[in-house]
Amino acid sequence: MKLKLAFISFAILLTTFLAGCEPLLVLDPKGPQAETTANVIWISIITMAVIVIVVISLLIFMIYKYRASKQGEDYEPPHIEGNPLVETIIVAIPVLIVIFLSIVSVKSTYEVETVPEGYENQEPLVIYAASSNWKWHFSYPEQDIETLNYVFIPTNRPVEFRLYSYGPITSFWIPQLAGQKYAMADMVTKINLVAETPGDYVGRNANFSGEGFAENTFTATALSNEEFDKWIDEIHSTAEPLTEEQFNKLLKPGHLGQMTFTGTHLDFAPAPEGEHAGHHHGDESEDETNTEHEDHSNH
Amino acid sequence: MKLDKSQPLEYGTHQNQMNILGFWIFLGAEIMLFGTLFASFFTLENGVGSGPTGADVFEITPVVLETIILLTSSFTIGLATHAMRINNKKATLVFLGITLLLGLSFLSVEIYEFIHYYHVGLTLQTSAFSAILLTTLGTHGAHVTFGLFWGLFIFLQIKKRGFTPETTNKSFIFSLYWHFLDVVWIFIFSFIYLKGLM
Amino acid sequence: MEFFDRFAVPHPSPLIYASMVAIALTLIAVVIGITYFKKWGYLWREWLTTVDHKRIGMMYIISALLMLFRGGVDGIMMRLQTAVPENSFLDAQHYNEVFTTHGIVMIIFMAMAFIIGMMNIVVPLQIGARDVAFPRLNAISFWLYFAGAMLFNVSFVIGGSPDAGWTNYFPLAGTDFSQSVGVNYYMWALQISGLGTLMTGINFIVTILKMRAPGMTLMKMPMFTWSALITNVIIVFAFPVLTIALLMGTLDRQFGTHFFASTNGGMDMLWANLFWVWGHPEVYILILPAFGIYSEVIATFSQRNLYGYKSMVGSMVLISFMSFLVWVHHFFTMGHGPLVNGIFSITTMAIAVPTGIKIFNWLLTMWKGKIRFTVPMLYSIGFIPLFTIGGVTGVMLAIASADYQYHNTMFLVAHFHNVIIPGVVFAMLAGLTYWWPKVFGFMLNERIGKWGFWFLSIGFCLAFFPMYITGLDGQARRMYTYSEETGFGPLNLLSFFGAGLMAIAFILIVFNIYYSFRNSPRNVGQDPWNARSLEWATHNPVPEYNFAVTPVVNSSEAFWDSKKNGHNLFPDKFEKIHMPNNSGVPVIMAGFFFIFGFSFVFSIWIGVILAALGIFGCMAYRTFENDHGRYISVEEIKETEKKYGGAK
Amino acid sequence: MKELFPAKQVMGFVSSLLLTVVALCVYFLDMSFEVGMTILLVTAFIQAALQLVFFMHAGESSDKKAIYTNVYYGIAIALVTVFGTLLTLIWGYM
Repeated sequence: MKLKLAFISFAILLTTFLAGCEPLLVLDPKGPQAETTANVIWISIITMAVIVIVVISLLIFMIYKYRASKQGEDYEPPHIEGNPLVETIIVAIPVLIVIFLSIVSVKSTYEVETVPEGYENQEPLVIYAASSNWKWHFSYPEQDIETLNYVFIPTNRPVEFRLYSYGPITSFWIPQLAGQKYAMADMVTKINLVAETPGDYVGRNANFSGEGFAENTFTATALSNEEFDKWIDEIHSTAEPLTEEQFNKLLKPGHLGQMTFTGTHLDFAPAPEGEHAGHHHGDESEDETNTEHEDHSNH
Repeated sequence: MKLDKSQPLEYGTHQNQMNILGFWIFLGAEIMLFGTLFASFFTLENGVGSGPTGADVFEITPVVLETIILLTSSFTIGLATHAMRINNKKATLVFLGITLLLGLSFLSVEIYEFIHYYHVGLTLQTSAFSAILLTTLGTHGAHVTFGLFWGLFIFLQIKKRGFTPETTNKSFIFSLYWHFLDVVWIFIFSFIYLKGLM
Repeated sequence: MEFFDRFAVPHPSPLIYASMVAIALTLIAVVIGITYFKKWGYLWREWLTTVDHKRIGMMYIISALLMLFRGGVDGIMMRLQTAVPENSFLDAQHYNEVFTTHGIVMIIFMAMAFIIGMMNIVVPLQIGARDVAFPRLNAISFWLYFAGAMLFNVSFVIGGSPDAGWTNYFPLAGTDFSQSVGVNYYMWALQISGLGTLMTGINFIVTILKMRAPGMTLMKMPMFTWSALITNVIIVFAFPVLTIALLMGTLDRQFGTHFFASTNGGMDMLWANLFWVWGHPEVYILILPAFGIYSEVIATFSQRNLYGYKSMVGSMVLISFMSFLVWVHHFFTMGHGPLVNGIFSITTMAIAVPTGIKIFNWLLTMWKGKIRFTVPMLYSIGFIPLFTIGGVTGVMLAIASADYQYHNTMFLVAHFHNVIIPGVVFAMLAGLTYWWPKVFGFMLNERIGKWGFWFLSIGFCLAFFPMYITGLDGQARRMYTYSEETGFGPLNLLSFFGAGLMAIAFILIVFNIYYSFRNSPRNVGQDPWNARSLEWATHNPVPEYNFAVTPVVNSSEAFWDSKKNGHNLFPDKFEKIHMPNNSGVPVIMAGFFFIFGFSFVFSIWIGVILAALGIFGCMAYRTFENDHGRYISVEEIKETEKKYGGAK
Repeated sequence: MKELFPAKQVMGFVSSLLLTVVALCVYFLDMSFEVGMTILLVTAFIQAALQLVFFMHAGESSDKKAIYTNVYYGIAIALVTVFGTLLTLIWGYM
C-alpha cells in the first residue's frame, strides 16, 4: 500500500519535470555564478535522491516482508535492543554525506561571493540597485545615468551590484545570473555576477515587502560591450537629468514603468555605505582613518 | 502530605521539592531572557545615532551604590534563609525586612539614575542604544519591583502563619529569585556600566 | 473619531463581513444552547475550572482542531487565489493578511496546542503519575494560550489582521509600513500564549523528572515521554528569546523606540536574528514530540520493542542542543560573509545526522516485526518517505550558495510544509487515533480513518510537490498573483486541487469523530491495540486519579512486560489519593490577560492598568490562598474500580 | 547572635565586595580594553558562581544534578546566543 504512495509521489515529481518544456530558471544559468549554484543544486539533488531511494526501498522491504498477514499466527517478534555495528553504520554514512556536502557548501559559497574565476583582472562595472516601494532604482555612477525597473549590463564583464533599500528589506534576485541577496535601509550589500550570454533575464524582489510586492520586478538585459556603450551614449543624448525633487516623487509607494535619466540620485542621496552607513560592523577605528569614498565598509 | 523530617522544612514535602526544582528551571529561562537582552545590548551598543553614548551619561557613584545595596540585600536574604533553618522566626522577619528595604533603596537610586538620564537627553526614544539600555535596566528593575511585592506577601504570611512547609518553601524560593537578580545585576554592572565607562 | 477608526475593519470585503456574521451567529447559538440546556454550571465546574491534565489536554486539542480549521481555510484561500494567473479572488492586502495569519495560527495556535495537548494527556499516564507537577499552573498555561489565540482571532474582525508575514520582519512590520493595529495583535497574542507555553515547559520538566513511578529510571521512560522532556527543555530556553524580541517590537511600534528602525542606530537585522534564535528551536519543539509518537506507534504495531532505544535518546539530546546553533540559515542572504554562512551551513547539515539515526531506527523497528496496518501505523509509514524527502530538501537548503537561489521561493515553502505536515500533522493524527480510546473509551472508525489518511497523503503530495518545481522556476513565495507568461499556472492549479483533497481529508477526520461517537462500541477493554507502554495499564477511559495504585515499573515497556513476563505492576494496596482542587483563578486571570492584551493593542492605557491590577490581584490571591487539595477515599476508589469491572 | 551569621555566608559576602572592588579597577586604573574585559569576565563569573554555591545552595538537594545541568545548559545557550548574534550581526561581515 505504501508502495502506491511512494510511486504516486515520484510519478508526479517526474512527470511534472518532464512535462515542463522550458528548463527551470534556476537550472538554466547564463553566467558563472548561477552556473555554480545550479551545479551545486544538481549535486545535492543526486546525493539526496540516493538517500531517498535507499530509505524508501528499505521501507518497502520491511512492510512487505514483515506485514502481519504474511506472518504465522503464532509468530512472536523477537526483542532486539540494538547492534553497535548497525548503529555505527547508520551514523557513519550520514556523517560522510554531510562532510561531503559541507565541503561543497563552503567552497561554492566562497565562489559565488567573489568575482567569478577568469574575470578577476577586469575592473567591475559598479551598479547601485536601490529598492523603494515597489520599484528598483539602478544607478551607474561611472556612466552617470540612472534607470528605473530595468538594468542593462555588458556581457563577459564582472558587474558589482551594490544593494540597499528605501524601506522594507527586499531581496535582489536575477535567478539566471546569480542567487539573491537582501537590500536593507542602513547598509549596502553586494552581489558579483557576470552574464555570459546576451539576452533578457527576469529579475525581481524576492522578499515580501508589502502590498505591491508581487509586481516588484525588473528586467536585466545583457548586451555586448559595444551595444552597451552605444546605449550609454544614446541615453546621454536623449534622457532628461534626474533632479532631487523628481527622485523623491519616484520614491513614493506605487508602481512605475521603466524610466531613464542622466545623472544619478547618489549625488544628492548617497548610498548607506562608508560614512553614510547606519551602523558599522566593528570597524569604527578604521572608518575614522579611511576617507576614501570607495571603502571597506561594504559589509 | 508526607513530611520528610530529615530535610529542612522547605524541602519537606514532595511538592516542595518540585516547587524548588521548578523555580530553578524558571531561573534557567531567566538566564536566557537576560542573555537575549545582553546579546541585543552588545549589538546595539554603538547604535547611538545622534544621541549620547554610555560613557557620556553613566555616573559611577550611583552605580557603585546600587551594586553595594544589592550585594548587601543578597547577603541579608541569605541570612534570612539561614535564620529560617535554625527556626528563628524573629530573625528571619528582620532579615527579610532589611532585604526589602534595601530593595526599595536600590529602586530609588535607579529611579534617580533614570531621571538623570532624562536630564542629559537620553530617553527611550533617543537611539537604539538608549532604548536597549533602558529596556535592559528596566527589565531588571521590574523584576526587583515584582520581588518587593512578592517578598512583602511572604513576610506577611510568615508573620501570620509561622514556619509551615508552605511558607518556608515560598521564602526559600523567593531567596533564590533575589540572589538571581543580584547575579544579573553583577553582569549589568560589569558589562554595561564598567565596559561602557572603560 | 480617530480613536474609533482604529477599531474598524481596515480592509472591508464581503468575505470578511460574511465570516463576521458567521462568527457572531455561532457564538450566539453556543450561548443560547448552553443556557437552554442549563449547562453553564457544568461547564464552569467540570471544564473552565478544571486542573485535571486529561481535561486540559482535551481542551488543548479541541482548540487545536478549531485553529486547524481556521488556518486551513486560510491555506485554501491562498491556493485558490494563486490557482490561476491574474486571479482576483483576493486583493494584495487581503492575501498578505491571509498568509500571515495562516502561518501564525498553524504554528503557534494549532501545532503547539496539539503537541502540548498530547503531552498533557499522555505524559502523566506514561510515567504513572496522578497529574502534572503543578496542576494549577497547567490550567493557567492553557488559559493563557487560549487568551492569546482568541486575541489573535479578534484581529480578524476588529482593527485588522497582521500583514507582515509570520516572520514579521522589521521595518516592514514597523509603524511606517504597517499602520494598522494588526502587528500589535501579533505581538500581544504571541506574548501571552508564549508565556503559557513557557510555564508548560517548566511544568513538564518537573513532572517528568520528579513524578515517575517507582522503578522508572530515565532510561526506562517510554520514548514519547523522553521526547516530551527534550521538547520542554527547548521550550524553556527558546521562548524567553521570543519574549524579549516581542517586547522590543512592541516598544518600537507603540513607544517610538528605534530597535529595529533604520534611523538612530537601530538595526532591522536584529529582529530577524532574534526571531530565528527562537524560531529554529521552535521547529524542533514541534517535531520532537511527533518523533516520540511515531516511536510509540511503530513499536506497537510492529509488535516489537523500539530498536536502538539509547541512540534514539542520544540523538534527541543532541538535537536539543544543536537546534540552538543553526538559526542563521534562515537568513543566509542577509549579506554576512561566506565565513558566517559556511559555519551555519555546516551546523545545519550536522543536524541531519541524528535525525537520520531516528529514521533508520524506525525502519529497524519494523524489521522482524509483525506489522499491522492500522490508521496510526499508516500515518507513521506514510511519514517515513515523505519526511525523508522533506529532510533531504532541508539539507539542500542548508547549502548556503544554493540557498541564495531557493531562499524566499516556493521551494522553501514546499520544504517546510514537507517536514511539518508529514512530521507534525500526521503524528498528531496518529496520536489522536492511537490514544483516542484511552481518553474516551471507544475507538475511532478504522475505515473512515484510512480514507482520511489517503486523502491527506495524496492531497499533500499534489499540493506541495509542485512547489519545489515552481520554486526552482523562480516563483517567489507570498506573491498574491503572477502573470500568464511566467508559466506557473498549471502547477499552481495542481496545488489547489491537492489542497482541496486535504480539506476533504480534514472533513473526513472530523466526521469520523462524530460517526464513531455515535456508532463505535463502548467498553473496548483496557488494551485495544495490544500496546506496550504504561499508559495502557489503567482503564479506558482513564479514571480521574489515573492509577488506583501507584505502579512499580521495571522497563520502558512496562505494560508489555506485565503481559508477557507476568511482572506485577501493582504490588501495593489501595490508599487514599491526594488530588488538587479545581480553581477559577486561572481562567479569570487569563480573562484579565486578554483584556490587557486587547487594551495594549489599541493603546487604551486605562484598560491596560486595570487589567494589570486584575492579574496581580489573581497572583496575590493565589499566594495567600490556603489550599491543600482533597483526598479520594479508599471506598470511593474501590467503587470506581468496580464500575470499570474489577479492581486492578 | 553569632549563630545568625554563618561564616560561609559572611565569607561569600566579603569576597563579592572584594571582587566588586577589583572590577572597579577597570574604571579607576588605566588599562587596555583587552585587559579590562578579561578582569570583568573573571570577576563577574566568579561572583555569579559565589552566589550560586554560597547563597543559593544549588548543590544541597537531591535534584542537584538536574539543577546544575539546567544552569549550565542555560549559560551555554545564552553564550551561544550572545556570541552567535555578535558573530552574525557585527564581526562576521565581510
